[in-house]
Amino acid sequence: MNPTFMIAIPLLTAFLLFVLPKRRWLNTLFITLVALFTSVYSIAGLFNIEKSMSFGMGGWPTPFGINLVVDNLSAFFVMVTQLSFLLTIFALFGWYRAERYSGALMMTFLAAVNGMILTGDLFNLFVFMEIASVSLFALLNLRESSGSLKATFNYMVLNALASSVYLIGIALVYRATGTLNMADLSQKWGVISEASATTVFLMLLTPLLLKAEIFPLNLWAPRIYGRSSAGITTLLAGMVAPAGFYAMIRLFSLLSSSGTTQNSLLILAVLTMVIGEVVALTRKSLREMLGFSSVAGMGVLLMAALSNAMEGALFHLFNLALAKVVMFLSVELLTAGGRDDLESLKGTYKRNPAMAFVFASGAFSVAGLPLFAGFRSKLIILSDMMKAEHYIITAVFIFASIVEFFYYTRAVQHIFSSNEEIAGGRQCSHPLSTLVLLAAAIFIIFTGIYPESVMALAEKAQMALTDVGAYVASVLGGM
Amino acid sequence: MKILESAAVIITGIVFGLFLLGVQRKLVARVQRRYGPPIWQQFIDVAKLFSKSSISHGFVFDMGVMMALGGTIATLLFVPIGKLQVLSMSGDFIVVVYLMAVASLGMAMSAVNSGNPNASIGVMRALTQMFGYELPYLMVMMGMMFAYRTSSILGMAQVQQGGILNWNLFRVPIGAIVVFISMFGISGKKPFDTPIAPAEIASGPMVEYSGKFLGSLTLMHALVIFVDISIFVNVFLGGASNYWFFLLKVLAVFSLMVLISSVIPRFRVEQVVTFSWKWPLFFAVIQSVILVAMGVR
Amino acid sequence: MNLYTFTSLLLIAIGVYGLLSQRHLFKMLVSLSVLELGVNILLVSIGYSKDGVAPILTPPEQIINPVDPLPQALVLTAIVIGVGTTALMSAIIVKIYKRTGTLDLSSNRGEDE
Amino acid sequence: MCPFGTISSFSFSLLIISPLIYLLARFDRRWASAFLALASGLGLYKLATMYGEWGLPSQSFEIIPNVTISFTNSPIQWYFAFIGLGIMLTIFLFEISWLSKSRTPSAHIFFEAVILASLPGFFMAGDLMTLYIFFELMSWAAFFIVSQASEKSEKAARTFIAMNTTGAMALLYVLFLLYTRFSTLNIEELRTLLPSAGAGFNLIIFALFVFSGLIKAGSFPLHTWLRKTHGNAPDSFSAVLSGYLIKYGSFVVAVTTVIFPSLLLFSNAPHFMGLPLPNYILAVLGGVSIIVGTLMAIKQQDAKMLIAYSSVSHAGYIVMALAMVSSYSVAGGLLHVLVHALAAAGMFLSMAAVKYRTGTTNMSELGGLVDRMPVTFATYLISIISTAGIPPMVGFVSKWLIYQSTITGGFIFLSFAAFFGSIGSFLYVFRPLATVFFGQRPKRLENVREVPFIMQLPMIIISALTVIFGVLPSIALKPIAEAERYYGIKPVSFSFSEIRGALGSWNSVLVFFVFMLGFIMAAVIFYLARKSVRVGLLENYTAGEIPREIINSPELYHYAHNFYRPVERLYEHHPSLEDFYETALGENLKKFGVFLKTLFYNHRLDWYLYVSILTILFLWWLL
Repeated sequence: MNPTFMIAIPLLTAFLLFVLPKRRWLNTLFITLVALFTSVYSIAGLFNIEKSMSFGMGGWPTPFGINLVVDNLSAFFVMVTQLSFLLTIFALFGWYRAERYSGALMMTFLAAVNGMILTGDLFNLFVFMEIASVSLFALLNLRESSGSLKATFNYMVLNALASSVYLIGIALVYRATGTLNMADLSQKWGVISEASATTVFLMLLTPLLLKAEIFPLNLWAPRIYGRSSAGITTLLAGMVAPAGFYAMIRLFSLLSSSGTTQNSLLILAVLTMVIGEVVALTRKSLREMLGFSSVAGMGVLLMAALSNAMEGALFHLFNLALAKVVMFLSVELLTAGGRDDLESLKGTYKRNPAMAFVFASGAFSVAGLPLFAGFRSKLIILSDMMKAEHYIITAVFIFASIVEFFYYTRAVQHIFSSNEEIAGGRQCSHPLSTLVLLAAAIFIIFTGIYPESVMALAEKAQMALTDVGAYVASVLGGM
Repeated sequence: MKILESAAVIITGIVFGLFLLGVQRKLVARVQRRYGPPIWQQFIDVAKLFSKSSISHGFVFDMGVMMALGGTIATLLFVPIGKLQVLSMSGDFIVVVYLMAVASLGMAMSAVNSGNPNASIGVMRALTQMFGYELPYLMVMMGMMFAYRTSSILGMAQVQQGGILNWNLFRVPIGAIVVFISMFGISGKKPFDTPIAPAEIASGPMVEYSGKFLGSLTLMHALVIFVDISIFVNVFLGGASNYWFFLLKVLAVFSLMVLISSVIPRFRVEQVVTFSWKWPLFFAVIQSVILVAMGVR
Repeated sequence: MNLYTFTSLLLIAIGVYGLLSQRHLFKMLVSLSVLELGVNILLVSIGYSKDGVAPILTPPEQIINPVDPLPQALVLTAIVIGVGTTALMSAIIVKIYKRTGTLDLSSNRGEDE
Repeated sequence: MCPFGTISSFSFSLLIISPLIYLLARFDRRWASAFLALASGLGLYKLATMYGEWGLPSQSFEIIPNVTISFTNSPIQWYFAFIGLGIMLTIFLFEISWLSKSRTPSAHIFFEAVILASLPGFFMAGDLMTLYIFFELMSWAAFFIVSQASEKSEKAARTFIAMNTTGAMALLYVLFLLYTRFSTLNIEELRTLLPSAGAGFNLIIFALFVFSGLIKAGSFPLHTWLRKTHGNAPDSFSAVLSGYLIKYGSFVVAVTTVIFPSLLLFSNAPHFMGLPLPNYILAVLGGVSIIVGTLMAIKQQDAKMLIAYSSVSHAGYIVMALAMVSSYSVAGGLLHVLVHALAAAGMFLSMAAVKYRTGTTNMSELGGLVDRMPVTFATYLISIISTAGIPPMVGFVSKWLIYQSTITGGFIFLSFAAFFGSIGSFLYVFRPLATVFFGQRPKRLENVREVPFIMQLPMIIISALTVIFGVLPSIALKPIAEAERYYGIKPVSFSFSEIRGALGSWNSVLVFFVFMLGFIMAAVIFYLARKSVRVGLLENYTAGEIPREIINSPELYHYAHNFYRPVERLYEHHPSLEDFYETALGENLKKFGVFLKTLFYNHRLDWYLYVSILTILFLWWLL
């Protein structure tokens, strides 16, 4: 697949939307088609990637110009983000018509996230990160009803701060090595002395940790999750966080870092997980609970990635993203945008049984119940972590899983409570959204029973990640 | 042959049990400086009860009484009485103890089904009290069974042969005392007569019985006392090879019990439990620790 | 350490201090801009070499002491992005003011905690 | 065709068609229930044909390398599965009619189908991962069934799932410990591999297994979920919970002590009275469980909660017996599994029948039902005789075998606990008998009828089995002896009618017939005497002394509330583990969460700085 399309087509669409007639249904249809196309294109491309490929932009030879890299890893992540995006678009179809601005913003956002994943250049990564953030902020504030503006403001300030740190990091890297190309940098990384390497590395990591919602840089996240509508939260949980995670593990594999750095990040990941789960236990609002749970999920992923369970982490990322997106959307449709505290959710399955089922399958997948996708990935993570002799961290992970299982079953129990009479009749959501979400839920169960297909992808992605030589060769090979 | 022996055992149990009850009335009377009824008074009473009309409160009321009497008769057959050893070859102590529980259950069921709250309270008290006295009893027996590697009553009687000093009474003195105290509870003697307590709850479980019901329960009571003391005699007093000698031992133990109980007041119901769990249980555990640690000398 | 680097670090420090000490939203925005300015100067200062010549429209053989052009390109992009962010944030501040009637970050008015 | 394919396919096909069962139940709940009864009957038949064909290889598929979903057939597993399926069969029969009282019958049946499907999968697991997966499935399905009954039961179900998940996760952890060490989770292979590992490793494995087993079995100190869950579950499901689900825990304990040769593993550990210390400690926990369960059961006001605590006590017996790993104790423990399955199912079903007709199980609101519900009464009576361990019923046999072991081993505390539970059980089982079935009948219960025949049938089956196994325990002892032989324990010795213990032997048929003989003699004496006059319950000794208006209100005349007040008073200020777990663990965790939450809800930017600095300092200190 040609990565240029993945960025260019959405961007083009964003501009085209202003040229097209001002019809909401037309806009919606247009962006839906584009999302569908990019998704199909990326997924189809995923299955015929033999080795990693680099595409130089603008006719520059690779270490000097910007390049995009497609290998199994980046393609895997593009697939995840594309699926999240597609699900969001479809699920909100009929309930939330895209107007011109939001459609354009969403398309820009999609292009930026794809760019974040596909790029092979540090500065280009920064640019895409900023575009993604700006379009996300704009989306967050587009609708008057959406949550706390102050939370958004805080998020923006933090984001700007973290980006500045990243820029300083870039300055330092460039001064020391004279390159910003990731592959080239990985060759020249040894030039930097160890102490400065750690500093620079952490500086580069800062905005990625912020995007990937790792403690203490995730303090902004729960409020955004709790206060925003489903569209935004799914974009956050299903796209921004995975993209940040991708950039992080890419840097980890390309740039060697000290054991202390890895260990402290591991501890941060564990802290993220534990804090997220324990706080989620106390939240009464379902969206906030899901928000904290997403944060905790990112902690789990980073923890697994740093303790030799990369394959499981990638598989789990897929499951988490899918389940989270599905849950956020089904909560939105279940409550019809209304109150979402546990008490008021009692017995809502009578109102919208399909969405209740979808929520339950997402919840059980994240909680790691057998027969659901999340169980298989957790199993692999556990097994690999144990093999790497991380006994204590595994125990903490297990503890977090208990807490997680508890609050998810509690939420599902409330939704399926038969002890409450619910006012009003059935309020089914749009048939298309129902159908798509049901398909996603069934896919979750299917993956739980036959995980081989997704696991094979995760395995290939993991191979691509560890094979730094091939990555570097594909980028610099043309020299 | 077995059938004849069984009949002999049952008749012995009934006759001697009723005789013991007569002895009890006489002894208590003498202690209280009364003249007392004749020793055969109980025979007269039972015969009279069976000939009188009676009141029933339903099917379970009848069946419970039959269960009570039947269970006791069955238990009796497992206990060796001198040389009369009908089924005592398989006379496992645990089986005997639990068979007696069938009788108690039957009686409790029947009494509660009378619908009288006094009966319920009485049964509750009986069960509570049983919770108290059975534990020390069983703990001592546990030590004995461990030490002798047998749970057969006959087996325990046989190992004590050869002189009075071989009796478990002297080899296991603390245990003997504990079991002796527990026997007051089993036979419902003062201070362990809270379930009956005529002054408080109008004879408790017995309150609704009349005629043949009361007759059957009197028989049962007589048999329970006989079985109980027979076990004690077998386990602690070396049993007996002679039928009459055995009965004599039973009579002696019973008389001692009656004499003691006739001068002791009644416990309150929770006092029974606290007392039993405090001293007898303590000594029972001590005894079984000694038995487990050192065996029998 | 040359003057440019020093200046940029000073600006960054001022910006960070401003962000942490100010409660007023616009003051925070200004601090952020100062911070970004500092970072941009830092970026430019990387490519700086004393008496250097910018390699624009100069034949390659005449360049003895060239200035690295890449940081300058980067800074251009960064400035554009910074402008975009600043504009968006000002819009949000205006919106906050409209809704809550205050520009104080620490006040809880209009918040549904 | 390999007969094994069928037992795994039984599991899987039932799982796959469970949504169809849901639809069938939407159509007609009776057909769904009957269908499941038929399915469990089919499973029973399949199992019966598999008796003796031990250790057959099974079809399996891998989930992670060397870890498979696979099934095997060994005598202990066969035995547990057989009991489970049998209990499920009776429950489904019962529910054909009972479901009309359920508010969500279709969901109820659906989740019970999941439970039925997980049953052979769990018990016949050839691989520990299989065990875990079905363990979780079962907890999850049970969780939803329990939630359905009432508002209260939702909270109860949450307690249930919290504790069971903790147990399951402990199991998962131990699985991976084993897996990293031996790269296999096959039970048979682990059995031979474990002795090669060190004692410390084995101790951790043992402790974690026991932890998870005790939670599942509802044994001290992790029994606290039982009261609420059993007491508030839908009535017929309480029977499943107690009759069969807590046997999952017994099975895990059996795996730990018997299937993994714990005596061999700890042969170098310190011993107490010839028993390795880990085993002894487990047995002591079982003993404490007996005592705690007994004492707590005595003071319950609700019949179902009372039976729940009796389950705690019986779980204690099973744990204690299995922990001792001697010929008699293992036989006794395994037999006790059957005993308690039958007794608990019998008791809970009869209480479900009572509630079906009267709408309550609060004992002081009931009374005098013996004339109205004779079959229910008889079932309850037989079940409690078995629970209390009185001879003609099977309960006595298992207790007798357990005593053989505690006494010959010279375990004073364990014997004490066993006796305590046995005598205490007289007290608590008698209470519902006295207060529900006997005594004065309140006016509003005048028109209560016996439950329909289809509900009586399972109760009759259970009672009949209790008696049959009581008279001929050799039937049940046959597979048990087979199991002991299979796992290298000296099999218990018995013949058709006689059981031989270490201390003596007894003849179950003889005891039964002597008892019958005694009963007949008593009946002859009784019926030879003059016929008695039948009178009503209100006409009794005190009738003349109580004003008419009070007598006309039978409730006032029924002694049921605080039945064992004198005993209860002795320990009314006892510490409560239930509270401890809820406040000390649950509430404090929540408080901690609320505290952590404040981290995330602060607008001020300098706050972020503080948090970050603190985190960095923390990391610095840690590394």
